[in-house]
Amino acid sequence: MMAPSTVHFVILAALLFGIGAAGVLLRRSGIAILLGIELMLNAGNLALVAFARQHGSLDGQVFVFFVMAVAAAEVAVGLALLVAIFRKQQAIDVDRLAIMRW
Amino acid sequence: MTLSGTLLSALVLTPGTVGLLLLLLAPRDAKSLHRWAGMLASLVTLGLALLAWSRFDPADPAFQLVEARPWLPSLGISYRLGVDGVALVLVLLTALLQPVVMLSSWKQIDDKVKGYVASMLILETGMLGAFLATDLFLFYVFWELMLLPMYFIIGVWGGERRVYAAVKFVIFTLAGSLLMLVGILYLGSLHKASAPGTWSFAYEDIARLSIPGGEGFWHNPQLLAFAVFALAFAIKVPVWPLHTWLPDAHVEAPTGGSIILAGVLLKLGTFGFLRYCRPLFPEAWEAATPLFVTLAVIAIVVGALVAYAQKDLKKLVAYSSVSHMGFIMLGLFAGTVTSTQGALLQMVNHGLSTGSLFLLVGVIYDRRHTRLLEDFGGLARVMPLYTGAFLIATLSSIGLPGLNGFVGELLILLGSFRTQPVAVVIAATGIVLGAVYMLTVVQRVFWNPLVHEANRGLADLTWQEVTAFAPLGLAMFWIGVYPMPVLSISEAAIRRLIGG
Amino acid sequence: MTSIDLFAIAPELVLVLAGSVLVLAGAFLPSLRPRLGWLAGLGTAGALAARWALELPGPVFSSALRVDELARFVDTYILAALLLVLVMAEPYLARTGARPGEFHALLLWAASGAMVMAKADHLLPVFIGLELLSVCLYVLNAYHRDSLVSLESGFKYLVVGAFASGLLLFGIALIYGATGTFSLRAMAAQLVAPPADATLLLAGLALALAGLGFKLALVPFHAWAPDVYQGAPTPVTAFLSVVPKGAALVVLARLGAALAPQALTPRWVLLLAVVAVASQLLGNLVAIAQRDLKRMLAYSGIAHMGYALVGVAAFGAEGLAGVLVYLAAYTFMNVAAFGVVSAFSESEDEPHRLADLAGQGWKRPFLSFALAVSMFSLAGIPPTLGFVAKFLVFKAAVSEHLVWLAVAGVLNSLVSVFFYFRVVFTLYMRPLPAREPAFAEPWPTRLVAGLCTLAMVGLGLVPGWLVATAEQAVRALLE
Amino acid sequence: MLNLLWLVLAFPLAGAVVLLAGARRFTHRTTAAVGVGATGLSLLVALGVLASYAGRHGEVVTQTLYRWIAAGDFSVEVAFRLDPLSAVMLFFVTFVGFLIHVYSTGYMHDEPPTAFARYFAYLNLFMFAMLTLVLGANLLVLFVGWEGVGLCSYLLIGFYFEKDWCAAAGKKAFVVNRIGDFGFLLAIFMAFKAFGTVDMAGLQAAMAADPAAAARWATPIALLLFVGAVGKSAQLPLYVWLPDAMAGPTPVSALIHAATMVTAGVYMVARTSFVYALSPTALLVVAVVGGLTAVFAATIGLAQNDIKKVLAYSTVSQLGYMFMGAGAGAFTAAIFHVFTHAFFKACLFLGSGSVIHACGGEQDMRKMGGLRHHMKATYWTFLVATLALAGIPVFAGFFSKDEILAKVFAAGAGNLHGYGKVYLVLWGLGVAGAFLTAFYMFRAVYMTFFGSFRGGPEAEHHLHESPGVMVWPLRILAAGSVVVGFVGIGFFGPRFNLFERFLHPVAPGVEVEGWHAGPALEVGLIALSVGVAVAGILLARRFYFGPDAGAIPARLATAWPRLYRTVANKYWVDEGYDAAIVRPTNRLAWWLWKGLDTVVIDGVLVSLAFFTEIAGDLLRFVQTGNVRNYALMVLGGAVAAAAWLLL
Amino acid sequence: MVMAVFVVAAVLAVVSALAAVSHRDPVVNVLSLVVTFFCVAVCFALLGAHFLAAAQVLIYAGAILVLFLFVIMLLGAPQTANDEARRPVQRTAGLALAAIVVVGGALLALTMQAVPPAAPVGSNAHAIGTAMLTTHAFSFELVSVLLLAAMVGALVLVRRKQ
Repeated sequence: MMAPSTVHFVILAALLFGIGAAGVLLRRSGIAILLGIELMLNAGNLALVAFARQHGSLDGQVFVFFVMAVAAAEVAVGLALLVAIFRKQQAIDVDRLAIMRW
Repeated sequence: MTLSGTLLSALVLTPGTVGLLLLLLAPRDAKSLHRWAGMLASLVTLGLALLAWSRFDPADPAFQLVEARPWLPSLGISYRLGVDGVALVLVLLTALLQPVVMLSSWKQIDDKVKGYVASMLILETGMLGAFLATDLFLFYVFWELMLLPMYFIIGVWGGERRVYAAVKFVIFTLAGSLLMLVGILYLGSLHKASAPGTWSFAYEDIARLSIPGGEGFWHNPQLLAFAVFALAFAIKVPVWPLHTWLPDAHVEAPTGGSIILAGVLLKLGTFGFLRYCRPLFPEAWEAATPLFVTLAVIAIVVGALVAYAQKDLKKLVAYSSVSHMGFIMLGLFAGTVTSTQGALLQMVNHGLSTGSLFLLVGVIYDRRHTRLLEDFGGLARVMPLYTGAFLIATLSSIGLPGLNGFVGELLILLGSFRTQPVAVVIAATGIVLGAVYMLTVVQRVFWNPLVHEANRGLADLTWQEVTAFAPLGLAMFWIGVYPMPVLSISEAAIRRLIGG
Repeated sequence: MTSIDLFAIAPELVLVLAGSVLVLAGAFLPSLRPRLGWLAGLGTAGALAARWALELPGPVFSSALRVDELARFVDTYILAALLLVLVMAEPYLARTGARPGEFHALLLWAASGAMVMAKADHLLPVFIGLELLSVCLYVLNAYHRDSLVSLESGFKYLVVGAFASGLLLFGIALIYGATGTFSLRAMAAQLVAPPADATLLLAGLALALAGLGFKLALVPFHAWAPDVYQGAPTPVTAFLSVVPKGAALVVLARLGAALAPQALTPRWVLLLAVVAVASQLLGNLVAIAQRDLKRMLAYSGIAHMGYALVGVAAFGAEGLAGVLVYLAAYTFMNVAAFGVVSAFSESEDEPHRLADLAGQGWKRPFLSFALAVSMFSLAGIPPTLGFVAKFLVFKAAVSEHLVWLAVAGVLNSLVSVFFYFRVVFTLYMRPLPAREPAFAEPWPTRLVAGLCTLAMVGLGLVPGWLVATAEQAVRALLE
Repeated sequence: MLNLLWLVLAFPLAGAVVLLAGARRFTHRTTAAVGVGATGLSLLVALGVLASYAGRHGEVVTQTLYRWIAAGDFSVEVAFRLDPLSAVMLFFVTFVGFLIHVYSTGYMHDEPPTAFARYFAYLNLFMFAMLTLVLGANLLVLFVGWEGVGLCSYLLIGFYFEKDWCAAAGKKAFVVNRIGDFGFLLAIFMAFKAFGTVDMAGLQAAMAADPAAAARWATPIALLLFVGAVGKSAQLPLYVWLPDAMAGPTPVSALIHAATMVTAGVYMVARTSFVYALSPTALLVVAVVGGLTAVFAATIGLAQNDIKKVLAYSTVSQLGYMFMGAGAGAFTAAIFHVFTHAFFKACLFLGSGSVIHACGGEQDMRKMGGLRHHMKATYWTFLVATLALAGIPVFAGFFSKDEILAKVFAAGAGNLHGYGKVYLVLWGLGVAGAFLTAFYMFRAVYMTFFGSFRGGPEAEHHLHESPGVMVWPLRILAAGSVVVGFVGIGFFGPRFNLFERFLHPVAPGVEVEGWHAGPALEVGLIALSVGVAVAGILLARRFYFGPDAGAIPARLATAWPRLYRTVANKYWVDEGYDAAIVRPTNRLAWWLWKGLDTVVIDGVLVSLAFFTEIAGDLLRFVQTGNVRNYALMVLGGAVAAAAWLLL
Repeated sequence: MVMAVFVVAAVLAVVSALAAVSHRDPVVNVLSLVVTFFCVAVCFALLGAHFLAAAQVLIYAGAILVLFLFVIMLLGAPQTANDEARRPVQRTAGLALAAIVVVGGALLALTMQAVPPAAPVGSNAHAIGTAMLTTHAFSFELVSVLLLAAMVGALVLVRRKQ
């Protein structure tokens, strides 16, 4: 049995990325959307690490570390926003957030 | 000498500067200050124009009193002014009409006077600049600079449908000029692609280029470039069938706006054809001649017929412009020196005659607040001076010998007959039709019984109105009897432009 | 890390520190609150001064950043925009009673993020700078948190923004996979000869384009813009409409310079061109249908980034210089427009209806004039800076044999006349309504409007310095 | 003295300017002094000039004032040319013009001062224009005068501008003339294109120098010039304006629409005879149009009741004779008829003016009658002029008309250019016309001056002879109608025909070769034409004189009602033009405006704008407000971009 | 062996990711995501990035997702109604696009030449730490600003009015 190659990891990353994107696109819940985004970022991370190994460089791993921080920041603000919206609307239904359109 | 170095700048910038200063500094309600400032600026401009004339050497076909300052050197753009015979004639016309406009608006415009005067002055800078610019970029800037003041003049001080007219004016004008911008860019890039490898928009540099031709239309750069320039100018002229903005703009514009519009703005189109299309794109010009001659002839005949169908005096005069501008286009595209000279002279003539017709229509509109032919009749009885003035303008417009219009039309048709005999034969019917519709106006407005009581008490021309008309009327006679001063200014320049 | 490195990022340091001070002062010195704007301004001015006082060392921080003329140009642009927005924000804060301090701090931090993006020579600072900018803007958009509209705007920006970040990240990963490095300089060195198989690289570029396209609000990544512009506090909208765009365009330019995608496939230029034209078309067409000024300006912004993208598509010294000038022009036009628009509404919560402007041209000549000039400039009418900018990008297109792109651009400009001139028409050619709206004309708004007008007309008439600076900046990039 | 030629024109022009400027202040006396004075001075100078010219027979004297227009290779000067032809015209224009000015001071005396001044200003201006026309040394200066007289005619026809038919008549005159001018202008263009000059002498020289080109261009140029002449001289089919022109004051009709302006067409043909001489086709066309007009107008004259209308149709008819003569190549004969016609037709019009004046403005002959008792001088002068017009020997018209008929017959008999039969038919028409002329003129005389007054007692009470200023011009003109014919007696051969000898150098005429009328034939022809004239007079006497005056015509009218109505309504030509040209043009104009401009062109543009707006309106619904849609677009865009780059 | 671990981790990651985005209960979503992240951490480890694997578990599973849970509890575990299907276009297009992304990404990965990976650079935290504080010092500083901004921002958004 051979060891998994970069290709395998990238395919997995693509799968996770697609699933995350589908979550964003298909869910009405704000929280689910944020989760989907986290999943997308994680997929990116996976790809980065896979390529880092491919190229034999550390930069990819360092990048991933920073992405984690970024993701944390985004989540913090995103959740804060959801809380603020919930206070105003008693819901976090994205479809109801469509006052402005056309 | 030092004066010569800045004379044209002074000429171009004086009105606009005064206009801006008025806008920024003058108190809002000092109406007579605004009026007098506008008048004074116009007169100073006229003086400068005359001074330029006195410095001008008619024998020299090149640009004179040249000024050139770098502006955007890395793009080959410079602030370049220069005057040749063609430009000088039109500059003089502009400078002459401007005080007339100021006078015509003296009483008529009583609301937002400051804005009006400033718009007019800035407009004058745009017009003069467009005539005098010898850098294509600068030309374009001045060309567009005319747009905004005119938009305001029509839109703010105009008649009932002013907004529609103003927007139509803007859209039409921009539709042409924006494409022309691409054409200008293309010419500049050609210069860059040619030997020196630098951008340049200087007229003389561009004129030295030979623009590649090609098969068909879409693969013929010269024809395409010509087309975009021609479109911009054709809309301005306006060439049939791009003319429909004109009647609306004229009808809705205040008197002063109509005078300037007819008197000068339209000339920028024909000026553009002569100054840019002809020398820069000789082969394309050749190829397009049948088309434009046909359109010119259609404009002449259809314009006249439609004018004949009008019930509104101002609209009628507007359509007559379409017809008259058709003559000018015919003269330009017929391409002989004689016809081109005629076309240039006719630009002046049309400015004078149609300008004064608008002036006079404005006079009666001020008094009666109607322009419908059916509301008048028999005015000769109550307004003899006015009748006389109108008659002179009419006769000038229909080309009666002894007045200016005749000389222009004659030269156009005579010169065109060599190359475009068929077109001339059809165009000459325009002379008949011109008499038909203009004399119908005279008959229905001035002759016939005085049936409307409202017309009985109409006052004749005031001294202001007489003063406004007088220079135009005198110029009509002068050019009709002795047009040589005008013709001799431009001969050399025209020969150079058309390579004759 | 050397002292040179720190000097090189002195402006960012000043901004970040000033931001922190503002937060602290806002929290602990309530009496200072009304004056925090001055402090923020001071910090921004200091940053600006620092940028011009200190020399440009080129690559710093192990080549993570490149502090060159291009960076200076963009810094100047961002800081100038920030200054104007700060001035503009004063009446807004006074009117809504929103808390200063954090507001200013977030603006300053966002600006510093944008500045980092613009000088990053490495994809890591690009990504983090972009996130810094985004996170600050998520909050700022929702800053008026009593208003659901503002919250909605913040949330929409966040969802689409984070989604686009995900795409960008994946794109970066792919680029990394193709080249093995995040350093743009190293990529350029590697790509001197086009690689045999550029699939990965191009896929990465497409995703990166989506990420940056979101910031630029290019079609089809534009959809957030109208809602966010409309809902966000007006000063934030003004900031949002100019600062991120400059940063993103410069990143795009740097990416283009490093990866030379136009050399990889002819389809790249065509892609940009199509996106540009689509943005222009959609922006202008839909703007016609808008009656809310902020929303209209959002669509107008979409169209304008389409024009600017023409310069990127044409690339080369001319195109990029055009883009830079375009950014400068766009800043003045948009800030002036938003400044006046926010003054011409009775309260921040109401929609900014076009109809409310009726007759104001003669009632409030100064602000109206500024608005009119900015409309003309947006429409690209000479002698305004907007015209010069359009001229430059179209010139680049023609010069690169993309005449059709220039033609499409000018035709779109024609369409835009419909709605830009409608504003002018409403200002000057409609009568004042019977119930005259009570608009205030606070001095900061007047100041902003005046400065922008001066810049639009002055630089429109004498664009030499601006153009020369832009050209110099681009030279630094392309050498 | 010859250098003062320009003064002939300057005086009337100055008079016109002064009068227009002072119209509001001048009294009748001042106006009369200025107006008549200017013409008088002009006449004096003209006589002086002619006197000093008399010695230089056949010479062409040119006076160049200044270069008028020069553009490209086209150049033209303001120059005047005195040669025999223009000398003749100069003489009678100033002379008749002066008399009519004098007459007008009496006729127009009831007008208010302003109108009076305006009238004389126009009249002076007319003199200026007519003299320009006559003296112009090149086609362009001639054209200036040509249009100038048209303008004055327009202004004077519409002098009573508050009457709408007067205003309409003025416009009609101008417009119809313009149609002619259209041809004239084209002729000028063509001449310039072919020969590079519009100068009379230059053109003649150029045509002589290049016979091939001359042969090629002569016919089109001549025909186009003739179009101009047809308009100005009221020939078929453009004669319609002249009868309406009678709406103007009667002296104006006398001066402009009888004596001078309308003959300009004939003058122009003679002036450019060197072109016509080269073109048999053109000559034939001229002759045919002239001959047809002569008879056609005469038949209409039969049934008119307005005294001025009768004279107007008679003018049209006489102009037809002139063209017929010119068309037979007898330019001098044509000009001779112009010359004599000026005198007797002016006399007739002024006489009719005197009658109208007496009848208080009434122009309908059915309301006149018996006036010879009340106005002797008018009657006698009118009668003399009528006899002249009818072609009764001794009177001027006899000589000139007979000369024309003789030349036409000669052209027919000599088979000129191979069109002999046509010319013979024309001659027959001419003779028939002579009969009709005599008939309708004496019909007028009988209806007006004989019988008893039919205008009611009130009007009869006011009948009176006109004042001296009106009568004396009548007398002088009547005298002229008697004597001027003697200068051109052709019967005794060319040697005695002073007029022809005088004109020969400039308008040599086309010789009919190989045929010469013997004296017997000439006498026979003369006898024939006199015979038909007398027959016409007698028939008129039978119809309109005596107790049952008018009964026979009335019977005839009832017998052939349709014919009568057709003739009385002038063959419905005006109505025909209205239906065939005027109304279709109106409709076309309206359609071009409402249909083409408004619906088609503006429709296209407005719908473009409309679709733009609609597109915007529809596209904005892409903006659903739902953020998930936005994300979808972002992802879709990214996928599409990647696909585009990779596939 | 390695391959087996990878396959198990990958399958588990995908399954739990599907649960994370599709289940209606937010708590289930979050907990599923924890599983996914844990599997990703396993992958990191397989790739030699042991430090990152640890960080992934700590930061993501330990911190971020806990934050999610807090918020969910704070908001009372809101559930969305079962009308997700009401937007057929969005649903279909979204699914299709996601599928395209997946398939496209996989195809893209397959185009890569099976180049043997370079020698592992070792997974020592030291190397990463050094890089972070030297080569990437600037980004490190910048991220601190970012976190500060996020903190202040979050505060601004949820702080109760005084």
